[in-house]
Amino acid sequence: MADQQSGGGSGGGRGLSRRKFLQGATTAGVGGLVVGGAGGFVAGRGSKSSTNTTGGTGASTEPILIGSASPVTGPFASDGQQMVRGQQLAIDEINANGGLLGRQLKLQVLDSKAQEPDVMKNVLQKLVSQNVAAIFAGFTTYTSVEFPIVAQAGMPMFHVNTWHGNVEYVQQNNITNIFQGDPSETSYGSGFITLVNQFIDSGAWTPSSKSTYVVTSNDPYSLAIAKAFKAGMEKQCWKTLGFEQYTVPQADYGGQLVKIRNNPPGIVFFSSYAPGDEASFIKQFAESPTPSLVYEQYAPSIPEYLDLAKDAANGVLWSTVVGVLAGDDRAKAFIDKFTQKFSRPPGFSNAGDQYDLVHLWAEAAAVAGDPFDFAKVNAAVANTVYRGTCGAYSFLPGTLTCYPYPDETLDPSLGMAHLTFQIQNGEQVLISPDPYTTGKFELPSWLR
Amino acid sequence: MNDASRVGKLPKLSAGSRLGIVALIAIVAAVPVVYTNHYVLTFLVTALITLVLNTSWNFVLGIAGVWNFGMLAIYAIGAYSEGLVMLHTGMPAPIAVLLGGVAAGAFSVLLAFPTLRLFGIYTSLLTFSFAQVVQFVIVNDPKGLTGGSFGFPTVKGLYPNLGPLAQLRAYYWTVLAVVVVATFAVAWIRSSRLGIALRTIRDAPAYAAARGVSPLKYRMLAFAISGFIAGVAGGLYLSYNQSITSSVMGLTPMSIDVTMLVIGGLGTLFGPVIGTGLLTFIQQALIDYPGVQLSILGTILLIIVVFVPGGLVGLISRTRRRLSNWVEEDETALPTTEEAARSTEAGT
Amino acid sequence: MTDAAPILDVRGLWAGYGDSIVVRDLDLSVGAGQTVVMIGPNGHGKTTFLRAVCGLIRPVRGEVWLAGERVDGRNPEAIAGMGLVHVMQGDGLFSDMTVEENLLMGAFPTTSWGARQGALERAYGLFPLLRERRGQRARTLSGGERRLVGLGRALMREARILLIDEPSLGLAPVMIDTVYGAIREIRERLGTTILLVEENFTHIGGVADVVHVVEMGGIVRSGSLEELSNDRTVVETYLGSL
Amino acid sequence: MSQIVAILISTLVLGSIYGLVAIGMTLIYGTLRILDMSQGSMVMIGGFVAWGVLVVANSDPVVALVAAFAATFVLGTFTQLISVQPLMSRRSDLDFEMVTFITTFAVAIVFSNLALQIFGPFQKDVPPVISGSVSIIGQNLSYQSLAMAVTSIVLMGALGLFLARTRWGLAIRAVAQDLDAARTMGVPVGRLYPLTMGLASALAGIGGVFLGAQFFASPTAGDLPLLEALIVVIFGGLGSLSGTLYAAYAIGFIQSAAIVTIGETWTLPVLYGVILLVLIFRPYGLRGNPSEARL
Repeated sequence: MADQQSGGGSGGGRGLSRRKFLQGATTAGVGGLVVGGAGGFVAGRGSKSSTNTTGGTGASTEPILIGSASPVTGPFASDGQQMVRGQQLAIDEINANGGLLGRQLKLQVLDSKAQEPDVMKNVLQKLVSQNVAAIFAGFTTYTSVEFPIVAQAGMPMFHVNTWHGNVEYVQQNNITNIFQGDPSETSYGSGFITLVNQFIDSGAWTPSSKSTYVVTSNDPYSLAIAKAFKAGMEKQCWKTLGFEQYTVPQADYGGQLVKIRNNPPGIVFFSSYAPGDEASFIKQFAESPTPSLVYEQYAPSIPEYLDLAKDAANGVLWSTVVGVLAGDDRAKAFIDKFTQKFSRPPGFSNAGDQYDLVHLWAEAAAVAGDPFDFAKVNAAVANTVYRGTCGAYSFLPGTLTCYPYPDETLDPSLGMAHLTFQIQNGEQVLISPDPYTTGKFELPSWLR
Repeated sequence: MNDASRVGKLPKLSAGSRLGIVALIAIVAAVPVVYTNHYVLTFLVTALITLVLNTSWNFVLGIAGVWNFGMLAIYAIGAYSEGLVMLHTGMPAPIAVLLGGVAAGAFSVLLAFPTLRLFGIYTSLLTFSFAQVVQFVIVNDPKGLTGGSFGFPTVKGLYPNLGPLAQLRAYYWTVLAVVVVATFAVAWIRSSRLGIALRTIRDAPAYAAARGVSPLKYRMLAFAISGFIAGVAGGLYLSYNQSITSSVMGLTPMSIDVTMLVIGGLGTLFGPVIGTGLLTFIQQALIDYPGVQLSILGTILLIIVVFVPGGLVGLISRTRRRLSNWVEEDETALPTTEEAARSTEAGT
Repeated sequence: MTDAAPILDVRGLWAGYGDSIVVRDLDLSVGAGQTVVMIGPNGHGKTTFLRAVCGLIRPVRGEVWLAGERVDGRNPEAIAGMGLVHVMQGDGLFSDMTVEENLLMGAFPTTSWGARQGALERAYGLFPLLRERRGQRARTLSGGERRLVGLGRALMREARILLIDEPSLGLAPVMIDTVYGAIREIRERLGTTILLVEENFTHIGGVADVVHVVEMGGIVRSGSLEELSNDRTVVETYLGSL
Repeated sequence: MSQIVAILISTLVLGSIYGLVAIGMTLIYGTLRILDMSQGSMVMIGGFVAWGVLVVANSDPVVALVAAFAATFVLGTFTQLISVQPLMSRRSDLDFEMVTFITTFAVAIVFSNLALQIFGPFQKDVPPVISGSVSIIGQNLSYQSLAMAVTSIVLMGALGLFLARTRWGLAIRAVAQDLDAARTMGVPVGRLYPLTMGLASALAGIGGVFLGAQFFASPTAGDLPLLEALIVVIFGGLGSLSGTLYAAYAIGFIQSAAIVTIGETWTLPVLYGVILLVLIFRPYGLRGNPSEARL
């Protein structure tokens, strides 16, 4: 350790001693670091916030900053990438058409990882501190603990967490600026059951037994949907033969399939966000199928699912409460533009949804006349009926979430279509609801 | 070498160093008065909570030398216990935080038993397995107590009645106080009988056994203490964020925490402070480049471990030693004109 | 005979571990066919000296010349490749490998690997015990057997010089005789140049051409065994009784 | 009956996967005393190479295996050179196992995030090396699984022979047992260490090619195999090749049996539970050497 006795005594006539030199240098260095660091930090913050405040007054030519809190790394990275691409495409279009109220838009992407509470808070605080005009969050926490940050700051935030808890939080706290850009997951229970009953009533399909076997990954999204489905089916007196949770990724389904094959259920319901897992499952199922209708949740919406599952996927049913309307001209145009820009087609949910939401917000902001007059913009959003690539967006008062069509409204011009697809000959065929359908349900080959 | 005479005392510091520490605490404590930016304060509070966790982890990993990679599970157990206590008994938050710490300490002691017979890498794998089991239990909780993968149901924080800025400041100071207390506690323990015993068990197990130093007793104590501190950190996390998900104990957070410890200097007193501070700064600086963040952190970790093995604290103390040698050389040398000239040259 | 260039020539060698210097300014040379013995008490740098010569530790200062080439600073595998064979203190056997595998490792360098079968036969011829034990794992051998494996392994390739570190260490007297018998065999039948380190004079009779007495990391006295054993001060101070 | 067959088939598949990834880890631990956390990345990279060769270049499986072997061999060597070699000379001053555990882990983080940047987050399909399947009492066994099992066992055998019979194999074992002595025999450790790690990584890379058809290629494809290989190597005892082989199939069996009998949800906890028990009652695994764990 350096001894602390007063030094420099031997300095005398030798000029600067090493000790003195060191002391001087240290003082200067530390002082410089503190002053410089603090100054730099303040200056950095200051200049950033000042650009944005001038931006906020509306008279500037600075680009308008848009925040994106998307899971670009971590387990939901494939969704995150779709989201960011959808947002970017919409912004590029708006910019190419002269921008919003004459100003260009600029996307600031932050990583929401696995939506841990601290990460979400950090990311949203950062966006709020930069005074962004709007926030496009893909997923959020299921406990809404980060919502107050945005509620307080006032700018509109759009998310697609698809969770009734989030919208109930919005309603209970009278929040006016947090919108869920799709219906909640509770629709999954009712939607598919209605469809199953239609199949049975029309004679298109006769169940081998009134029973289901449910496999789900244990992430909230898949789990919530699986539970909604199970509850809904049980209400209709269907027996649940198995309810299995697993942790992504899983590639070997030997054990599950033994159980399924030993006691074949009428419906196999598989819910996971990981396309590889569901593709593996259907491939292994197809090796020796049981007389069961196979419903796979969510993952088939990701284009890679078909690449991975190939022919094995033919006959699989899946649905989404938010999805690009495959046969629709508006959607086709979007798909073309997306494919051109990113040299891959978009998935069926998140890219189109975020693309729509950015456009929806931009129109509302234009109506409000100033993207930074948050109260006006939020009111405009709340009153909007917007027809996008995923159907109609209109927000239920109070919960600020989209209506599902046909589950809660029979008016397709107001409700967001709850889509059910069947994969036929390697193509996604939209079999429900009308008027958006592009084909009809067919019995899978193993049931014919 | 005069450890024995200093048992139970804080490490001897010069007046200057003591003044420096007090000044540092004062400066850090003043931050929320000067900066009111909510974003900065939000991540600083999170960083301070992480620092509490890292302080306890450093104690086990660096000072006791037990490769405990189950620390994040202990941290989570603290948080979930606190939450359960609050939800089901209506206990006030500050008491619940302490109870969470106690629960975490208890689990930590349980974990200490099987590690006794293990060495090195096996310990890390055992504790890591423990963490995995805890995570699975939390996620797949059949009774719905933990909220599963949805995250723990929202709880009231420590300061539910304050406004946003006041809340941030209150949390900041609360957690800072815990950091200071935890750091001093670890410093004190390090030079206490317990600390010396732990270091003996770590560095010379045979000698420790010969002297009758019981690994069972001391390791359990070490685990209990570190578990308690980590549990309190978890409780602070839950209170501050009002919720927690099991992904806070995933591989990515773990690698970031380990990086912080290693960069700062494992087993040193101020390593966690420096590591946590630096990495938080880097993470926030890279927040606009989410894709490359982890690659850069990985690279930094690699470089530090390879080229600066003792971490930054090790580097600083080595530099200080070299400088003081340099000064001593100067002062003990005969003041020949030649040397005087050289030192002046070096000085300018 | 001493006119020829020495096989090993060490000049002003300083070596040690970290901050502690154990070998100080040591000069030594070994001529072709000679057996040179270094004698001295424990902890005075003999082993360190050998480790520095063979490259396992880097000398702090000084030069090491092997057959006219300067080798200090090179790594041990390179020096081994030049024909320096080191029988380490405590044998350095690979304890989970069999006797034969241990011997084969002695022939590792490319130049000797091709001739390993012949070398194996030669080693077995010299030490028949090894043939009996060929399939046994080294960890199951007795101390004397281990030492013989170590010596046998040293014969697996052409040695310009053989460094042997305390061959009598930890052995029962009977085994010491066997081991020294083996060393004598090597010296006489193969004519190998040897640098040997021992703690005392007891066993080196009839082996040593030149003896150096080492103290505190330096050579304090040199001469033939006979000269030194007639030197009263040496005998009294360092070596006790003969 | 069909349950038992299913369990056995699943055991064969899982055990072979674990074996392929864990052999390399064991080899590296045996020689370098390093728990190489970058082995998972090698599985991931092997998968991407297979995807590149089979799908992008539309070439055949043999090329894929060779390319994966080569690529992961080079990267494994490189990993050793940047994350382990610089520490070798300071081996005695460091907690070497711990430090290299961290450095190889750091390399793994970088590799998987670079893969995320280069290939994107999506999984890529890797076609099976061999297609088709055979039915055993109503249960399917794909040729791919069979090939994987055979490859795994053949590679294990070949590795065993290599270590027992060849010059470099002996050298690897010698270095593992006494570094200084091996160096004085002329073993060039500066080259041997990187080559050993390259070889081990290449085994994991081959594993990745087979796994690609099952798990697909993605930046995180190596995470699970890494965790499972860790379980296997502890169970078998670090550094013991035969122990690793037994452990791979034992773990595969426990996992398959757990899935079939008590369900998927609790399979991994059961596995970790088994490991906890093994470590409590046999602290050095089935075949581990207690003295090795103390280094």
